[in-house]
Amino acid sequence: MSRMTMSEAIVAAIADAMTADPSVYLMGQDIGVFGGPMQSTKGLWDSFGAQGRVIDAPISEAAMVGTAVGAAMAGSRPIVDLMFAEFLALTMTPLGLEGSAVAFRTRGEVTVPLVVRAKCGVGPHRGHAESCVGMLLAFPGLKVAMPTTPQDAYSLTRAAIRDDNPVVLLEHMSLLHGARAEVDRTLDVRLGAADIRRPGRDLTIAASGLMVQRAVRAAKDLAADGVEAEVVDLRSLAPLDTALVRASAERTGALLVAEESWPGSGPAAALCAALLGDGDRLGFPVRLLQPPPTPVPFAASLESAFVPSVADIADAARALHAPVKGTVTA
Amino acid sequence: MSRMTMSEAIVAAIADAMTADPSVYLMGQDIGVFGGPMQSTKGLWDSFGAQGRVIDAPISEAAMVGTAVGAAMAGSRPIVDLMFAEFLALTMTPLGLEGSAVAFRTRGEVTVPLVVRAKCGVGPHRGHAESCVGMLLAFPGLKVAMPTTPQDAYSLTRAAIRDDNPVVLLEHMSLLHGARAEVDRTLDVRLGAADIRRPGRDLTIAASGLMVQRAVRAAKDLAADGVEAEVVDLRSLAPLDTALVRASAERTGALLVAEESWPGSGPAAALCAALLGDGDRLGFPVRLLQPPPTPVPFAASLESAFVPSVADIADAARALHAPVKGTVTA
Amino acid sequence: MTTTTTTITETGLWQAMVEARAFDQAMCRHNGHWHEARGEEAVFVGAFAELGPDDVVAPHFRGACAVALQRGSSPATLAAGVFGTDASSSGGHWRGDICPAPGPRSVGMFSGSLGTSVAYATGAALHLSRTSPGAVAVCGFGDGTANSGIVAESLNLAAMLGLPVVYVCQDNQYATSLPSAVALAGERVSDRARALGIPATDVDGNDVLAVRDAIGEAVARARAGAGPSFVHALTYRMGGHYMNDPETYRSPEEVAAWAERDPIARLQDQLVARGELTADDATAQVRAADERMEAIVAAAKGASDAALVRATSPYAEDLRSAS
Amino acid sequence: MTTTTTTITETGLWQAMVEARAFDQAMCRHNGHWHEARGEEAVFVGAFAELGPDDVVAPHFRGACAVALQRGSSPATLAAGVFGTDASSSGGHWRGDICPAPGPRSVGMFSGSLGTSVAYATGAALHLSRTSPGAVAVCGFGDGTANSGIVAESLNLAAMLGLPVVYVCQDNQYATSLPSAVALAGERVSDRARALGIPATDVDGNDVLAVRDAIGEAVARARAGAGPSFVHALTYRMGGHYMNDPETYRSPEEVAAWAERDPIARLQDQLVARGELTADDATAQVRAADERMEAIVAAAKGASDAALVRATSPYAEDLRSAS
Ligand SMILES: Cc1ncc(C[n+]2csc(CCOP(=O)(O)OP(=O)(O)O)c2C)c(N)n1
Ligand SMILES: Cc1ncc(C[n+]2csc(CCOP(=O)(O)OP(=O)(O)O)c2C)c(N)n1
Ligand SMILES: [Mg+2]
Ligand SMILES: [Mg+2]
Repeated sequence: MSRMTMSEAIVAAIADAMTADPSVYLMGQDIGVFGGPMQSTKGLWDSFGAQGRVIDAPISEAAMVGTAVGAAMAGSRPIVDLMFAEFLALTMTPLGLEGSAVAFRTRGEVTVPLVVRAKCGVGPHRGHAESCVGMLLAFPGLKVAMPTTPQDAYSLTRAAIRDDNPVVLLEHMSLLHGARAEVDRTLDVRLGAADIRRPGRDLTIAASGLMVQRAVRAAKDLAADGVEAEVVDLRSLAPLDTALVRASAERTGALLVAEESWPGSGPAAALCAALLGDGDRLGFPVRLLQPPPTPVPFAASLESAFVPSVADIADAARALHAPVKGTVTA
Repeated sequence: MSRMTMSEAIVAAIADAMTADPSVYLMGQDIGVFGGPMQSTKGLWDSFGAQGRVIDAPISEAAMVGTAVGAAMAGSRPIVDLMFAEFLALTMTPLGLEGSAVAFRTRGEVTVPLVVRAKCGVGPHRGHAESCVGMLLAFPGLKVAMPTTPQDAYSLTRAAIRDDNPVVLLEHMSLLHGARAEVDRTLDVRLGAADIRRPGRDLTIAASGLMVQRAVRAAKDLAADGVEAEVVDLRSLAPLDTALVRASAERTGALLVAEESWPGSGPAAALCAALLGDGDRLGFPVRLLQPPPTPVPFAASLESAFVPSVADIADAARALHAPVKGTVTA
Repeated sequence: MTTTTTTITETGLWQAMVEARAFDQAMCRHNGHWHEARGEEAVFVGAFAELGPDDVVAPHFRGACAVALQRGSSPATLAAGVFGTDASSSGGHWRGDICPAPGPRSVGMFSGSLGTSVAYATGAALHLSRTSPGAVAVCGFGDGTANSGIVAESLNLAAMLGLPVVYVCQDNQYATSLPSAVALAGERVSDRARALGIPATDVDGNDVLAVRDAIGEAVARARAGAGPSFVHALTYRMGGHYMNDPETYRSPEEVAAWAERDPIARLQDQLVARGELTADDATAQVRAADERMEAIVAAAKGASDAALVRATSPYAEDLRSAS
Repeated sequence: MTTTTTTITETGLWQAMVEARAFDQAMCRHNGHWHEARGEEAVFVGAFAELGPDDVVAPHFRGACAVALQRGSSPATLAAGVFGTDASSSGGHWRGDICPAPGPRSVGMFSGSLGTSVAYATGAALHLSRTSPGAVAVCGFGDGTANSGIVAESLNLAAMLGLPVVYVCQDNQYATSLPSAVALAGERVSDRARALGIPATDVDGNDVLAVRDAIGEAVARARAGAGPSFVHALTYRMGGHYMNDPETYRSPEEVAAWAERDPIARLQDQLVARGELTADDATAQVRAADERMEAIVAAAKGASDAALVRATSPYAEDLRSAS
């Protein structure tokens, strides 16, 4: 056990995987002697650079991911550090349309074990906030994970590297260099499993990334009012753990989804579709709290108004909790 | 008035726009003397080729769309014939991330009036079925229209060309060369407005593209059993006309969404999010009928099992209609 | 350095071209969605003939089935893949025409979108360079495909990393209707590789021996660790882009002129002149190949797809546990 | 042919560089997110100096504010755009550092993703060729950006269509930490343009007069309808990639050697030698520019963003009706 930030935990998981498995290599821009954008590969150059396993790439994201798909088919387990998630938009043909389809097309005989790392989210790095997660969810076969704790950062990174499918690891810039916490390197986390970050009985708040942290804070505020919110960290945005969210909301009686991604597409919409689409009526009301359907504005004040705040989450939770439980309001 | 197929109606709308407005030009692969893939630009080369307004492009989709974004900012109203929707995945940075954000970033002072045509859908052309519509819905500012009748094909194409925002026109390959119908060249259709294709009182079936045609056929089958289904043609997938769908479903008491696109992202999920997300309980049950979350399989038998059939729609409608109206089943 | 290279005789090259054309022409008769490769055999047969099982191939889609044949795939399985029927190796999940035998040593198109396979081959070469020194990846792509951005990116990356990959531009002078003389700006597409410091050759793509020699040099360079090479092979698409192509964009005279330069007839004439083949034997072999492929493709066309099972998850683990 | 070209004196070029650096250095002092352009002024000042209002500019992000200054934007508005405060022209919606003055004649980056602006400039040139014969688009991009696929695609398209566009590679020898000598495979990046039949020149990017002349020729060619050109300007990024760049990837000696070749000092020495400027006057002008920009940028930094209004629709019609 040792204490790490999320960023350190991701690097540790990569280092451990590279030590254990020579088929793992890393490609990205400025990941060599520079140590990775925002220190995303700190120390890896010293350990693995001489082996040619930490490859500095030129600005050519489609080829970075495309070569990784080819290398993965041939037998490697590449990790591409794509720097920012908005660059994923340059890679959707090799990553989404094709790489994610190979296992299906070959009925599992040929696989593309590939991890793509991408930083996203509002926060310290002005700009590059877009996660483009809705775009990722549009391609079947692609897994998308988004850790919010150092432990999950370690365990999900390891699970992603071991997975035989392409996995995008979304790394939230407001969380990466947050508080250190103990990381147990033996702990497994399955891709596709959400987690209850805080138990509660009065309503469920489902969230991912930074919104989990804000939901937990909001839950503390709510607790002061006697409202006990259960916070579900989605962790895996594809596949989504609808079962856990549904079970929680059925128990608490209400579901608030707090998301930093755009409405209309992304985990919130996918969750609604999964909850609603079987023709049964939901036993609980659902409220989505998301930014407006616009690009992320630049100004600090606009950016912070754009993304749900702790207060926004707490207010929405109160409003959702207020009606007598079980009443149909429509 | 004259009788046209959908494909002819789209070409007519483009020809009319090019005649009326010299800032409109067309770029695409094989759109010159070849007449366009699947005759998508039939006759335009003869009328406008000599003016340099029908430009045969090399295989470079990102630059086709990228140059169109630049030309549009500078004052043109370009139309890009991208051939197949799966190639949209090559263009998401200039089209989705950037072109669609310019109006927002400049608060409407600079716009990108750009139309991207893309064929999609299961059907005669084996392969190239993917619409990638979920990916399109992930980018705020991008409009997406999908006509299902020659009249809408004409009117929506015209509206798309006149619109100051980037618009993707999804052209379903199973409908493009279908039956001819009268087209009134003076009729306006607003982007963003769904349409009731068939009125009914017992349940609502919302659909787009080929699924509209199948829903209408299913509605005829249902009528034989005394069930009157209302069929809503979404027509505009972004923005979605949630208000019309909601009003229809509130009136009929149930909503079946039949879609050819993948679950988890796309118009069905967006609709669920819009219907569900305000914290009120829905007054009607919702059932989604969609392909499984996989790529489109190749074999004819697998492909037809993949996409909802007329019988699938009718069966789902019957099951949804069966419970006593208004009962909460969960 | 691996020694997986097999040596194929000139008669063997001729036979491979004959077999390729027999399969191709049978498909033209039976499959309305086929992309005819007649006339281009010297490029893809010459380019992939000398590779071993450890080498990675990523052929251009036009001719991809011929490359699979050359590497030992059964024509019946390939044909089933093209039609998407029971006997197909993908269980009907994939278009067997454009990437007929996907595997760790055969990477290709996985949608209908051109260009990416050049990156896949480059990535496979990166894998080979790390794990199997001496092995090489050979990648074919059309003149039209050469313009897509990912090709430029991949070539730069390969040059920068010194990867063991050979790029073969199968220039049949058209991308559907657009002539490569128009679409490929500049004098020679091979200059794009030269600009990146990649050794490049321009060969007569209707001369299988010239293609084989050019590729051989390039492959040897790659095997020796001297990085990527580029071969531009000028050929001609004797048929339409697809079946029923109206071909309004070129003249019958042009087509006729290139028919005179048929790569199979050309090598056959040389072999006959040198006494390595008799005209009668050649005719008999061609007929035998045609009859064999006709029977195989016709049977494949009539085969059932009733027993195909539809996968409902795209994930590797689900697909494995289901099978 | 339009005659919008203005002629700027050599002293004017020097002043433009001084002004550019003054703004840049003030930003370095006040904005932790700034990308310093010190040392590269000769490229972007020289490349965009002679253009008229009908011409389209698409500068590289590093130096983009200087180009906007040159074209008449107010430094106070630009600074507000960089900080995203009330006085910004985008109302805080956009990062004013990388595309400071978007408009029909200034197209640039609209996310943080490099490469696309080369396509936008090419498309603007297509528009100009159809509507304003004689007008030209000039496009700057870094050595790192030159490797992205959309750049290759755009150059090919421009060459094929003979568009009036000038591509300027602002080669400051690094893409963040990756040296262009490593990342740009091949001898000279300009050979990539030559391979496409695009006339190309390599110039000393620390010599503003050489840059201006090379661009001038290229622009004249474009105005005359003779198609695109490419100018490779070799320069050096004297500062870090961004503020607080540890610069572990290069040596202080290298940085010091290039500091000797400062483009402003270089032209200043020439002007002083020729008697067109006195050393005292130069010092005074530099100080005045520095003081002016320091005041403007410091004021902008302290300005409020309280009155910004958040747009909640991305659609042009909604944004118009809202304003
Ligand atoms: C990215 C992409 N753009 C366009 C197409 C449509 N398309 C299919 S084949 C073809 C022509 C390809 O030309 P080339 O690469 O020269 O190969 P050839 O058909 O001549 O063998 C085109 C444009 C495609 N499949 N993929
Ligand atoms: C498509 C893309 N990939 C990566 C980045 C991250 N990035 C920002 S600046 C930069 C270096 C760019 O190098 P160059 O084009 O030479 O410009 P310079 O910074 O040297 O001025 C990189 C890699 C980006 N913004 N866009
Ligand atoms: Mg070709
Ligand atoms: Mg640089």
